[in-house]
Amino acid sequence: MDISLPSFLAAIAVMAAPLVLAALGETLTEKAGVVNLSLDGTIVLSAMTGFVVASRSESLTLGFVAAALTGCAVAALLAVIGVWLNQSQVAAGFALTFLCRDLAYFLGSPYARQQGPQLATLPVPFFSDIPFFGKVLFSHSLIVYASFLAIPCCIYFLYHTRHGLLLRTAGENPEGCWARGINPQTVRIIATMTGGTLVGLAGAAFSLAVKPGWGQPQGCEGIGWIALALVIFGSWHPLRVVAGAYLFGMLQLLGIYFQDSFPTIPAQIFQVAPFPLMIFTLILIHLSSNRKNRITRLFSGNPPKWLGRAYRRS
Amino acid sequence: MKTLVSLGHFLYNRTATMILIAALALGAVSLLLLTLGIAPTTIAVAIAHGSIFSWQKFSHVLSLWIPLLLCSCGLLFTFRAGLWNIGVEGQIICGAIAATALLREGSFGLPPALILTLALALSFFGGGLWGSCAGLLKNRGGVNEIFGGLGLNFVAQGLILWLILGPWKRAGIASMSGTDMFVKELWMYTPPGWRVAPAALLLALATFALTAFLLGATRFGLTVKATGNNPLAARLYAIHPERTGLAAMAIGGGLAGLAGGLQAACVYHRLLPPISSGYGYLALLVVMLANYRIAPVPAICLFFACLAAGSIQLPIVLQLDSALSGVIQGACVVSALLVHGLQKRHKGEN
Amino acid sequence: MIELTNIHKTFGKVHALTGVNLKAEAGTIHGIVGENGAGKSTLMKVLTGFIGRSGGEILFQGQKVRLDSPKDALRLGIGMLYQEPLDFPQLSVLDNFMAGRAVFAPVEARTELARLAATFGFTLHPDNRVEELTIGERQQLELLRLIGDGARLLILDEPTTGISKEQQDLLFTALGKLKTDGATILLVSHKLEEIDLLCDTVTVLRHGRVAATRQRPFDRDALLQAMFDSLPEPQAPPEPKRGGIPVLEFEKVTGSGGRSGLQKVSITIRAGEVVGLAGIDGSGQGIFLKIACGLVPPESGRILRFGAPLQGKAKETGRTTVFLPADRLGEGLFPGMTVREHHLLAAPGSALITSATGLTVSRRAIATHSIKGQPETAVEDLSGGNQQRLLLSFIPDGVRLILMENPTRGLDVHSAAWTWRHLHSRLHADGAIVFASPDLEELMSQASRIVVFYNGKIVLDTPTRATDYQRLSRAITGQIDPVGTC
Amino acid sequence: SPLLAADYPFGLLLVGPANDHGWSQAHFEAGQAMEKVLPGAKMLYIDKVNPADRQGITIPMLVDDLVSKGAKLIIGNSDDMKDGIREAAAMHPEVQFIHISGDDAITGKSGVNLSNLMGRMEYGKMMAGFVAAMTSQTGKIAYLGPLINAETRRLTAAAYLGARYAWTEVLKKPAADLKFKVSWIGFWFNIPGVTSDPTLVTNSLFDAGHDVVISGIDTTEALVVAGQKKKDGKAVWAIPYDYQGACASAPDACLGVPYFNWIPGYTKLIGEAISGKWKQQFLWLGPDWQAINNPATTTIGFMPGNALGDSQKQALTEFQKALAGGLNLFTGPLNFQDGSSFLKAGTTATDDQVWNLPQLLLGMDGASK
Ligand SMILES: Nc1ncnc2c1ncn2[C@@H]1O[C@H](COP(=O)(O)OP(=O)(O)OP(=O)(O)O)[C@@H](O)[C@H]1O
Ligand SMILES: Nc1ncnc2c1ncn2[C@@H]1O[C@H](COP(=O)(O)OP(=O)(O)OP(=O)(O)O)[C@@H](O)[C@H]1O
Ligand SMILES: [Mg+2]
Ligand SMILES: [Mg+2]
Repeated sequence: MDISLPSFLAAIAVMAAPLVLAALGETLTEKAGVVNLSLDGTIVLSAMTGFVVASRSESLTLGFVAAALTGCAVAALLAVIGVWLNQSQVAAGFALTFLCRDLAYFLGSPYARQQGPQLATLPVPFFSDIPFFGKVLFSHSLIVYASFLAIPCCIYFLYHTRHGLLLRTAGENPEGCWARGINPQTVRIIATMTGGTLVGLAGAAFSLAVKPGWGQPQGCEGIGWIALALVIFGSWHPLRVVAGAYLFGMLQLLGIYFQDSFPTIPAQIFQVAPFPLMIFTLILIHLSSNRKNRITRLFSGNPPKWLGRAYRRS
Repeated sequence: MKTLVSLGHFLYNRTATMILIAALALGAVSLLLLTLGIAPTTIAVAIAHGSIFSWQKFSHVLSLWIPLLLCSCGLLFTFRAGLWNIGVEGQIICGAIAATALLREGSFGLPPALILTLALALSFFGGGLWGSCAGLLKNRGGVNEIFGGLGLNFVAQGLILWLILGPWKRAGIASMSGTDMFVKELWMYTPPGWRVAPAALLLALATFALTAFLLGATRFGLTVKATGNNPLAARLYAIHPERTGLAAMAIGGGLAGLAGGLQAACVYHRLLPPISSGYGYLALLVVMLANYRIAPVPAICLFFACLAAGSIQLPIVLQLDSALSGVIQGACVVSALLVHGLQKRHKGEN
Repeated sequence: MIELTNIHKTFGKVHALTGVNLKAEAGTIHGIVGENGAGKSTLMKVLTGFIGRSGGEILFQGQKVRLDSPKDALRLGIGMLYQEPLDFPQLSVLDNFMAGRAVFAPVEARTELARLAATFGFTLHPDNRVEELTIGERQQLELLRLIGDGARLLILDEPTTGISKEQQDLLFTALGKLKTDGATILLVSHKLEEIDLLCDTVTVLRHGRVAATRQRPFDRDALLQAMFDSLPEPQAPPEPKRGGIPVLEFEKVTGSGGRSGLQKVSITIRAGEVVGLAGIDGSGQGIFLKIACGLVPPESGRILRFGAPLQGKAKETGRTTVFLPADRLGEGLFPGMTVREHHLLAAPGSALITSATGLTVSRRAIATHSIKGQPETAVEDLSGGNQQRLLLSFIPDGVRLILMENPTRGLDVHSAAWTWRHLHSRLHADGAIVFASPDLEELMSQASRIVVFYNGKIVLDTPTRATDYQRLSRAITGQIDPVGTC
Repeated sequence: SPLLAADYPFGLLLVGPANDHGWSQAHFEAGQAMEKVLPGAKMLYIDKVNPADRQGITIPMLVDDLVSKGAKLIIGNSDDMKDGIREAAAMHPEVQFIHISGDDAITGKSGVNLSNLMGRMEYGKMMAGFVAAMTSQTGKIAYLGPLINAETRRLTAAAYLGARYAWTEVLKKPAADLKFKVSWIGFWFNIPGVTSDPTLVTNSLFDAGHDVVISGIDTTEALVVAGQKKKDGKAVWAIPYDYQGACASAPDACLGVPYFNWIPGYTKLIGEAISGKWKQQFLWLGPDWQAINNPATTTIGFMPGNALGDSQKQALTEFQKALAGGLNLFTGPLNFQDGSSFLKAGTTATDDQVWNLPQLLLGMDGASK
């Protein structure tokens, strides 16, 4: 199969769009010190609500809003258990993952494999005609542009706004946050819900744009775990996390091309490869960054100091 | 007398908590069903009919209970050691692969019981090996065991597919329906009218007893508990926290592997791609719902197995999707977390 | 300016503060002194609303104020430099400077930081990460932040622990300047020379109560007397034993941990010695003990135990050496497990364990160590003192080296005496006891040799007989130039 | 004179969801139709019969359950169920079994109470390949394959033969200009972490210049992607599979769908069972050439889609007539992909040779194993 480079890159951009949104959402959550392990289920559930609401109301906007609210609601439940009640965030996340996934299959069953609305491609006038970059960056649907925009927005928010700074302080040292007159609990709950909203959007990005439709399986199962791994191994920096997301998209695509390029290797190898390959690439990066050489230090970064730890005032 | 009273109090408190959790979870699910216009009672009746109202159904439930109990026992070890073993699915698969490697070769003219025993021992080692891998990744590389386990799950998934479609493919045509069946004499004995092999049932019960014994009545169990409790202090007692953690991962993986071996040897009589059937994840929920304690695990496994088996009736009788059983299982765990958290808060510990 | 009346604070069952009154005037520096655990930090945190108070009132400029959270305090211009730095190590200096401000203006903040730093003669690079700064620089940053936020009442909790002489001078100059500007400063310190140098008034806390309030000039001895429970007549210290074989040898050992780490420490401890380690918390004595028992590997230097190099393996530590940490629940015990289970873990024994196994052992240990608890009591339900007795009961027979942090903390006089009798009786003919203690009386009465740590170094190493309370308390607060053994 | 039972419950085990708009739904709807066609017949069904969706699922257990509910005949609709159905049939000799897509009735691995039923989808796939080649502007056709086995090789080859026929015999273009690419995803539907992502594969097939994708998998990703591209103004098409209504997910990009209609097969086998005339058989039914979309008579149908042009539709009708008239595309000379000879000139393939096709054919690009 021969394919032009711009088409290849454009395909990566599209496939990675939901992953970018979800991973950025989780980055925000974890920067505030909360681990939301429910991503995989949340994505499936919000993909379902997004699809069902959009097709029943015939409004894509409502579909996206519903999916975002779903993600936000699941995150809120996690925040209640993991932040407000100081229970294990990991346990809560696990339980919610499975609850959400099965809830999506149960509630969504009547709508499975129905024709539904989908987001159209909206090439940006003029820009889409630029050679190379026009195809790669400016000939997509709105949600892909949103995923592009989310990257600078997220970085800007985290590193160049007051609330972004507060969010980071809550994950770094809630006591310090409290000493500066800010309630870290509130910051953490809001950050968790904001992150959840982005994850919800990622779900809708699947069911309304990237893999339009709903069914069991929808095809977005498993992505949540990749997003979670990306955040850890992307060292909690949005840019590195996003780079990982695109790397995953590329691995998936390469798997398809390599199936042709290496006919002697059983095709199954390439079909199965992207998920474990991604996780092990990340683990490798992680392992090598333990040794302090300059290149791998690029990838090293530390978790927020209070990640996953509850805070309560004496 | 005093101990009796305090025991009574204790049981009363535990029971009250359990009832609270169940009421919250089932209440929420019922509410959901009512808004969908479905009567929760009909669902309950259908599930009960599909699980406990006949011996045949119940023996089906038991056949689900066995692997679930085995995996949960394994998780009790790892949770005790303070580790999140999310790689259970991969460990089940590796156990099944190890057992198949022997069973597919036939009986070599040896007594089938011997071969089966050997195969199950192999499955324990296969799963244990996979569990140790996650443990090693954590100890040596500082890789969070959640993601190490997840990565290994995917690898195991790839491995089993490759074996089934490649080297171990069926005579003639490779098929996703799995490898060729093992020879009949290597099927574990199932009496007529039973849907579960008595030997497997006994093995599961024995494993649970052994788990309870090891964790509750041996120095090793105490060591594991201490490690999970406070790895920092463990070293003062000449306990090697990393080694203990690795041992827990190996045992946990081994028990999951045993579950996989049993799936191959007495449920499917062959290796097939989805042999792990999500038992690994379900077992995580079981142990969380048990609040990481040993005693409630068999009962919760039974409850979950009834839900899983009974939910098959939902499409047959009510044309409803059977994912509802998963919803109930998840809701139970979430409400357990809520109830325990609220209780702690009420006591002022929060 | 600020007045605290009848302040109470309890943590569960612990009464940290009982009826504390304190008054500080504008344009003055008010010192707060007291031994470890006297309640100084707690009082200051109550004042900023960082922790809630259990009772009492706070008057600010004559007005009763709520002060329920740091937010209230900041609004009133009360700012605090905490004992454990409450900053964000992974964030930049500038981010730390700006965190919590109502407006986000990095450019303005950068110039403001530069201006303030220049005023006080500090050098801070706004883009450095805070974890790369020294403790002193982190304090400077916090101080500038507080001043930048308009704090008029500044609280400094032990600001000079772990900072260099130069930084200390800079800090004191800054404090002087602030005082002249009319700010109020509350200074918590262990170091009486600082109090002498800076303070106008001083309040001594002891066991959560005000033990004394003095105006300058201060009588040093009277302050010490008020700070430490009692300065009883020195008992006859144990005879120093000479010529025993070396049990523990440190040669230029450097390690990190605690506030100051350990810096090129050399010492030889011989059989028959009971060595008391003195010093302000975190001056190096804690990490010394951890390195000695093999829990923490040293960064450099050579360590011999019983004449052989230390391998740093947990197994070895078991039979010949024990370590009893200060943070009992955090480092020494397993919360959620029972007394009996601890006894089982501490002593080798049968592989099988029933509910009866070890019961007699545990009962006997409970009896001989007068532990107020049952074999089935969970350790976190024991009182602090009983947790310590429990730890003591783990010391197996035949142990040659006993390493302890705060061996009698929380024990009443009676059981402290018992404990020491017990410990002395356990002293192996070829072994030694090394303990760290904040309690001078304990050091003087139990140790045959006293080693004082300051900023990670040994500043005094003396037979107990050859020293006295005054000399020790001065050494502890760094008033002796580093010298070798006398 | 059929002795119709007053009440004849039969069980249907579906591998996927009953509403999958694909393989399982086609069976489900045929089962529903039986209730009308055969008086007294009553369907009991269980869907998602696979261990991934249902823990510890085994066919014998489900058969027990259905039998206890009165089922007198059980249908298993997946190749995966082969072993289970065989086992269940041995356990319930009094119950009749129909296994779809297996061959136990030929190989004699099972008792007489088990028959096999399959449709000659080769014809459907030939028509799919035919309209694909007739429509393609680039001459590059792609086939989105599931996993590699004899059945899928056979169907893929049939699609290729249909396309080649259109290209060389109807359009009179040189065979070498026709590119036919097969890309396997690894299973009948997408399982993240286990299969390639069909959405991604289809996208890259289109990106690489193929303009018609023929789907061999059970779900409709290929058509959905084609629909998306079509909306963006690209000239691309897709041909879904399995289910008559499959074009619905993107009608404007759909050239048509080759589908299974199980009604005739069910009617025959269940009808015989009801009337006590059951005999073991291997039933491999083809299209009703007289009325290819007649639900009562045809097992393989081809439903033209909205995107199929009029002239192409015309050509398709001609092609169907030719097939009905005995045109056999499995006629030599035909070579395997590795160059070895499959059929000598003038010979035609036997059913067995087609059923057990060992390799793809020369001219097809993609893995054979
Ligand atoms: N969060 C807490 N929970 C329980 N007890 C506490 C807490 N904080 C302090 N305490 C207890 O309150 C008492 C006073 O502690 P505080 O930190 O005020 O002492 P301090 O005078 O500052 O001592 P140091 O000189 O060591 O800093 C101590 O007994 C301490 O153990
Ligand atoms: N968290 C707890 N739960 C249950 N009981 C507790 C708890 N903490 C302490 N106790 C019990 O309360 C009693 C008083 O404890 P406290 O810590 O006040 O003792 P204390 O008087 O300070 O003793 P000591 O002098 O030995 O430190 C003890 O008997 C102890 O066992
Ligand atoms: Mg203090
Ligand atoms: Mg006490």
